[in-house]
Amino acid sequence: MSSDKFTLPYEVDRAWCPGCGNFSIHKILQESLAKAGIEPEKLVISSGIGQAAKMVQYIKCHYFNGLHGRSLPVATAIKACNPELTVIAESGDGCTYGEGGNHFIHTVRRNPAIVNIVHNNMVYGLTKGQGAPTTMKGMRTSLQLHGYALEPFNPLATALALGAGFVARVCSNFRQQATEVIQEALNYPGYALVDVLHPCVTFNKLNTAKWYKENTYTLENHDPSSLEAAMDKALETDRLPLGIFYQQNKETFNERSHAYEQTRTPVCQRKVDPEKITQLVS
Amino acid sequence: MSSDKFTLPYEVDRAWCPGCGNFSIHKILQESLAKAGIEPEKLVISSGIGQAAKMVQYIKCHYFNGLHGRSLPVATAIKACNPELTVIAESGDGCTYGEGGNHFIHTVRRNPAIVNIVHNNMVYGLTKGQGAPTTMKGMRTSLQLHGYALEPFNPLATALALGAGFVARVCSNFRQQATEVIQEALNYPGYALVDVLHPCVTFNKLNTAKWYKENTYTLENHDPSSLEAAMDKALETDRLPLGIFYQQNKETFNERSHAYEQTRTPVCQRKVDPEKITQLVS
Amino acid sequence: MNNSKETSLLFSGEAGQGLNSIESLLDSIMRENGLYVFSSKEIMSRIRGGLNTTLLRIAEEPKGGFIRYPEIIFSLQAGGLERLRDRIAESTLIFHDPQIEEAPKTGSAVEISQKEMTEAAGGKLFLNVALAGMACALLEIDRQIGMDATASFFQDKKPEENCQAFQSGFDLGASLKKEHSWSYSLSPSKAARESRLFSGSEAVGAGALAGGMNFIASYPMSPSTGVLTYLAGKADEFGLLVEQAEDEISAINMALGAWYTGARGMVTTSGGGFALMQEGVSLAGVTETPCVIHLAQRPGPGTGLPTRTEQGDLNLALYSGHGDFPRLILAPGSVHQAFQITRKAFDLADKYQIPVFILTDQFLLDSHWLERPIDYDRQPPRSYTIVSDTDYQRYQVTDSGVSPRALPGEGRGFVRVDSDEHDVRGEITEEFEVRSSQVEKRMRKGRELTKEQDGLELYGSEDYKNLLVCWGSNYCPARETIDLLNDQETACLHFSQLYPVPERAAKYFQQAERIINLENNFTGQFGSLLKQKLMIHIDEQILQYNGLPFAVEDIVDQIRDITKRN
Amino acid sequence: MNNSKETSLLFSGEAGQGLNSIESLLDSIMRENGLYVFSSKEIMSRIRGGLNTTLLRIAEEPKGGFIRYPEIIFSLQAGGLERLRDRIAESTLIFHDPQIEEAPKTGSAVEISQKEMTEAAGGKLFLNVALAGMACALLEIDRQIGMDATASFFQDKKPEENCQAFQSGFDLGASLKKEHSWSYSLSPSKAARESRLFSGSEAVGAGALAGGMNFIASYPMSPSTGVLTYLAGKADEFGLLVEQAEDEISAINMALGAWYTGARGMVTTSGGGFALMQEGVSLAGVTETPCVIHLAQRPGPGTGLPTRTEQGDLNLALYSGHGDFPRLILAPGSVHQAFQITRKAFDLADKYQIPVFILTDQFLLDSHWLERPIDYDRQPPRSYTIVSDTDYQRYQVTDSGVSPRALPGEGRGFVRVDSDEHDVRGEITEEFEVRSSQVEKRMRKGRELTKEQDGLELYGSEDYKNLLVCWGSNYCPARETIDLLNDQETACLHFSQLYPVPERAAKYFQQAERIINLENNFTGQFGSLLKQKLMIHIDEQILQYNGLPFAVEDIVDQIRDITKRN
Ligand SMILES: Cc1ncc(C[n+]2csc(CCOP(=O)(O)OP(=O)(O)O)c2C)c(N)n1
Ligand SMILES: Cc1ncc(C[n+]2csc(CCOP(=O)(O)OP(=O)(O)O)c2C)c(N)n1
Ligand code: SF4
Ligand code: SF4
Ligand SMILES: [Mg+2]
Ligand SMILES: [Mg+2]
Repeated sequence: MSSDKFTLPYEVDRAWCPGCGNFSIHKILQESLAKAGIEPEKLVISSGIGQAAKMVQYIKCHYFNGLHGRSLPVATAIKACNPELTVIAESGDGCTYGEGGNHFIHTVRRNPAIVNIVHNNMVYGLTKGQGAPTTMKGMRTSLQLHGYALEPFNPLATALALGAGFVARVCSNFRQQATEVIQEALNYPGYALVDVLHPCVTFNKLNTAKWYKENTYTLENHDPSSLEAAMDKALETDRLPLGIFYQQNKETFNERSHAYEQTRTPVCQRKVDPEKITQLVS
Repeated sequence: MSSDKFTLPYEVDRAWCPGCGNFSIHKILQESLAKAGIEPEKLVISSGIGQAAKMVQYIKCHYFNGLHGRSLPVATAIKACNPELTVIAESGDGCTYGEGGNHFIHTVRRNPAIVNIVHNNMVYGLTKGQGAPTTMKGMRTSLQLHGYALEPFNPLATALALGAGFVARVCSNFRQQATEVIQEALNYPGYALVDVLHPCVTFNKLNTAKWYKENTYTLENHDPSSLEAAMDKALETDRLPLGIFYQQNKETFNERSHAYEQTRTPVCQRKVDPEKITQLVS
Repeated sequence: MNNSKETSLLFSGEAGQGLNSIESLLDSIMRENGLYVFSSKEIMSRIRGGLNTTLLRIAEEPKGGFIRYPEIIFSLQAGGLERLRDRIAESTLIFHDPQIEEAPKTGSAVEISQKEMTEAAGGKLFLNVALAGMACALLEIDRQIGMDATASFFQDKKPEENCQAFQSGFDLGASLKKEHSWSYSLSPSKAARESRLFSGSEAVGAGALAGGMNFIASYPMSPSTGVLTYLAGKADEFGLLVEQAEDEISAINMALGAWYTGARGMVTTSGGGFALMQEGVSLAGVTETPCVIHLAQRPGPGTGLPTRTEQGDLNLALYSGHGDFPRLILAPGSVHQAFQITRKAFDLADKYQIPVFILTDQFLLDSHWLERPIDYDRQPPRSYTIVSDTDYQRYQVTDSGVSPRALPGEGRGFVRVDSDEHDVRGEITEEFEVRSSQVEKRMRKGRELTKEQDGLELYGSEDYKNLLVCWGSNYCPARETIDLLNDQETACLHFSQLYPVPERAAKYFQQAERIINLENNFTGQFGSLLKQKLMIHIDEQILQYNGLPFAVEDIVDQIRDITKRN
Repeated sequence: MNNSKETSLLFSGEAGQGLNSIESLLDSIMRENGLYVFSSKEIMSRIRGGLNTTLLRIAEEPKGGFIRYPEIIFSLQAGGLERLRDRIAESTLIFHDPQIEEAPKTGSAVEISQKEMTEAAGGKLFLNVALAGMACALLEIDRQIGMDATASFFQDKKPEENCQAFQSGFDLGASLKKEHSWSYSLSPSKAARESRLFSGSEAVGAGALAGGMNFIASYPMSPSTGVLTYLAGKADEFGLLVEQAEDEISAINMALGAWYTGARGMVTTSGGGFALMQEGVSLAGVTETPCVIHLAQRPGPGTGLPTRTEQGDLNLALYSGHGDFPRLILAPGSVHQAFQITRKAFDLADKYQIPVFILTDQFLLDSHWLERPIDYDRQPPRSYTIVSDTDYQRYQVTDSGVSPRALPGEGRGFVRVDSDEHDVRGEITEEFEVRSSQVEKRMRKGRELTKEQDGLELYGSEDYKNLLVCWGSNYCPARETIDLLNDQETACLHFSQLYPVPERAAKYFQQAERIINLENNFTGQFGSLLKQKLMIHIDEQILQYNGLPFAVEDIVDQIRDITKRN
């Protein structure tokens, strides 16, 4: 059960700043994939654009590194057309909750069996430090000179309000927990949101490793089958709870879809029967 | 205090089906506007595209009848540039929660002082009856022949999760309550969401006037200052509560914006001082 | 049209008065009766009320163009005749109810009483069927054929009442016909009886199925929704996955995700929705993921006229997406072309790994044609994908520019696709040489594409002096124009492939003394493209942009004006 | 460039090694010292690591083009010289550390020890300043001027340590210079000392302020973000409302909302972001709401090369939005033009109620020029709006096509704006005549617009035979090319107005025997537009699409090749 099987057979220069939380997430991801028993040949990661989205380049797997904000629709379709693949949608907070916000809310409702890993550094990294939807009020950035002013986006509470079945938050600094949670998400049959807090050492001087240590705690004695308890915890912002907030099986997109009612053949393998066309047109 | 002042001085052919709930909403809106003491000359309604969005055409006021899904950014900017105007963003459920979903979630966070009236007929009316984000599971439509399969979008719970300060639901069939709530929303200083349930007699044979009568009830003994209570009520789907779920003043977009810190002059009236340009470039 | 081999009917009424049923019912009665029919509608963007019209051309030979002057008008709603004032000829027969509206100044008006007809028909709900019956009587259609068709059309919806209504109308029509000694009868044929009725939407949808389409994600938007609805209806039979996306951006990204797995994805949309897909088109371009985009045109800008027709989005498709990359733009003009071209679109998208556009419009999609059955060769779609080996490179540099496409999970290689500029392995690169070589590789596919020369049809005299150029849905009206002109001097050149502009088109232009460009838009977008690519000079333009399709008579008149002028 | 009046320096290193500080510091030292400076960078899309370069051209006269062969190279990071292999001439002086990388095959290499330099400078953090000091010594810059500039540049960030580092580098440079008897000295001038340093981003931003811009909503995207950041920094001083939108769709809709109230709104974006704004552009077109769009180009398709340069989005701007409507596309080529044109954009957007585009690119925006102060006439922006009366009609049909624009809340009329086709009052219409008259009204503004003829500049001999055509940021390199060719046969025609194509351009082409089109894209987009609009024949194209700006030497070489060939 080695995470090496996801390591590329050649040296890669990972285009992140030294000390960036993305390096830990890289390790966490490869480990949880290995622990979940996934084979690289059956894994597709769909990503958007940003520092987080570069992850796919450094893992031995199939990937579709698409547009900023659009990792989810691509991932949804991949899983819908080929249910035999393990599909992850992975990108940054800006990508997933900002540009891609509409897909986020509707993907939750759709409930495809994919894992959505969101690198949440509470800032726009690749474009050099503007505020992100999750940026904390008051943080000064290159654009928000007097401090970021909007209400921070609460991805967990939003996902819960929309009926998500697996909602979790981890932090790159707590590797073991993060690995376990992502492994769990990989085993969950449905849309699994894992919001991964991580430090951006270059542009976020507020939410540092130290800050995460002081301002997070692990959920304990928490009942992940209770929506109210999950929502209560999700609305806590004083210190941020880590762990699985909510877990409840729900009908997935493919299960609901009539396309898989009569046959389980993946859509991508279905061929048209010329006989039926003849009936249509002649 | 007559709602006639919002009536156009000539006959208009309202392009709705006989019996459509939009006719009631039209009356409700004119009445609540009049009761809130608003002058037509100071009122702008921004709308998208759909049956609901046609409303602006039938009211004596300024309007910006823009694109499908985009009523909110237009409304936000209008209010931001000219705070002296009363600004309403009004459109259908598909327009606001579907195509415009990303603006919906981020406008809540931005909290501009506008009223967002969403005509929720749980269907796409103008395009002839496809499922909308709020369509109930199982309803058959021209596209969803086996019944609509996605988890219905819960606008109230979502808005609450995102920190909205005024969240309400009314129904076109209960005119007095609807008028009161919209009047309250017009007086609320911030983003006020009013989701207006209404029958679409042509395409929604499930959520009829009778259905609304049987499946809604008025909130009573409810504390609109409690977020938990509001969220509990918002998550109820057995019978849908009507009324103001949550009301709590919050700093508005203009209040937060540094553009209004030094001067209250509307942005739209600000002129550049050539002296300052000289300093910049010579 | 004063043509003894044809009759045309126009019904005017409000949304909700059952014009669609009249159209469908009469379409099938005519077929049963062995007469060709073409029907077309112009409707307002509302569900009830307003003023819509449905035009039916019934003929001994297939017809396919919109016409200005119907022979017989039935007006059901106040304001209808006023709105039709420019479409009434001296010879037009007009059935109108003086209780509802005045008779028009021109044409020969015949009074009918809606009240009486409604009573005879058995109620308001049945008035439309009575009108259909009346029309049948005027055309000397066999009563029994009409009755049978009515019974089967309404088999789940009060068949007896509807038959009775049909009868009542037929009786009235027959007695009026006798009274006025009108004669509109046509000779039926076996060929017509063996023909099939298609709408443009159905033909596009059936073509997609024949092309192996098995995934569609779209967001409703007139006039593109018909294809989506049609395919939703075929989903179970053909094992399709049909998804209503939350917006158009999602739709095109889903379609690309589908192709990535080896499925064949499609989106159907209209101008405003397509505008939102532009970044996705560029994504298809850079990742070399195939994609088929059905772009159903309607008049813009902005929301424009949602339920009407225009050919205004060619430029949008042609230049959609940022950056340079190859694409193919096809524009069928008939139901046969719609089927064949849509089918071909899937093949070429897969072969070249590019976005392929099918440009249609409201006129083509919403009209119905009784046509000979479509030539279908039963060839299953060819797949161009390969099974990867461990050394697989998604963006291998090849002479043709096409890199073999493998699928994730099939084979031992990895399929690594990137929207950033990438090297052969699909990894982000900032090497200048690699960038240049990948740009050149992609663009080489465009050069290869020009070999797929098709989609050009000359109609009319080979010795033409005047060449009428048209594309897409102007196919039928333009050909009919040539027939009517019948001057041995004018031919029409129809393009169903717009881009790359077929190179062999040049020779047709050389021969022409006068090039007349026909387009349903303001600026003559295709004409501009021809100017740019073939360096030709366009002498005259016939343009229209009011939301209506071209009427054949109008084209004829304008060409006569032009040829008279100089 | 072997030119006695100029020296050029190139620094190669990774992101995080302080190349930006070297650039800014040297820029200001050169100005203080009375030398013109032009600096330009090419960087990778990452925050730390990779390999970037910064080029500085220091000269007695203003220079503005990118060059292939710098005179002196400082390489700080392994791989730097390998990456620069094509940019080293025999005469290039290269400072390199043999511990880090090998000396290149060409050029004259001088060994330095980064370790020693770092120690002398006082630590890794200060190595960049030491290099700046070294460069100053080589150029015989006054040491005190360098020290003072360093102290003021780092006034909040360890000024003493930085000065000490500067000294250490200066000392090393001075001793090497003496040892090798290099001579790179230049004569300072008062004019240079009185000039101002601008980046393209600053010039666009300042032009927007001069144009009365008071609202900007945008979403970050390289290379457009510089303008947004600049304006955010000016927000308090100028009373601007600056908002980071949730996406580009929101941004452009907000900008339209702002203009609707009478504010002057702007968006700044790049290809992929702009692709998402297309429907909004169409909305501006149909509602006749003014809008200014700064489109900062970078190489596509898709995500492409985010931090690099290209001129690939002209077609996207030209045909953006569905349907036909008028627009104006401007493309400045210098900081002076960037200021004036952006300013003018606001005026013309308001005057014609249309979307106005400012097309720039990464090269223009991120480069710095020391230039004479901008001519600014202190004229406050003119407003074209009116105060409405009760009978106000937003879409009044006028000869010019421009309907007087009133503002909501000002005056007694109602401002009713609609994205559906509308009548004069702004109400939805389905009348065919009204539709046609509104289309024609809107398009008439396009005709009027052609009167605003500007944005065309000929440079070089009036008796040219060869005409080099260029637009936007190729202004400086093309002019320098003409200077270098100095053949009396070649002139350059620069367009800063791309659309409508200035009509008076035609006469310049008539005279040319050979038209050479210069564009930083694959297909020659502007050349195609010229072909289409002016029916000219383009003889030769000089195209580049690797992500780099044109180097002046490369243009010269290619023109010489072309003129030699035939
Ligand atoms: C349509 C579009 N808009 C904007 C961008 C520019 N862009 C690239 S990455 C990014 C933000 C990245 O932030 P986030 O998603 O939080 O990722 P991070 O870099 O912080 O990991 C932006 C705005 C883009 N590539 N495409
Ligand atoms: C970009 C875009 N996509 C799609 C459409 C087509 N469209 C017009 S209205 C509508 C749905 C209307 O539904 P809703 O907002 O619920 O309003 P209703 O008609 O039900 O009141 C759609 C999909 C459009 N106008 N623009
Ligand atoms: S900018 Fe921040 S998120 Fe990006 S690589 Fe550097 S530290 Fe990590
Ligand atoms: S379709 Fe439905 S929502 Fe639209 S007007 Fe008719 S009843 Fe009302
Ligand atoms: Mg981030
Ligand atoms: Mg609706």
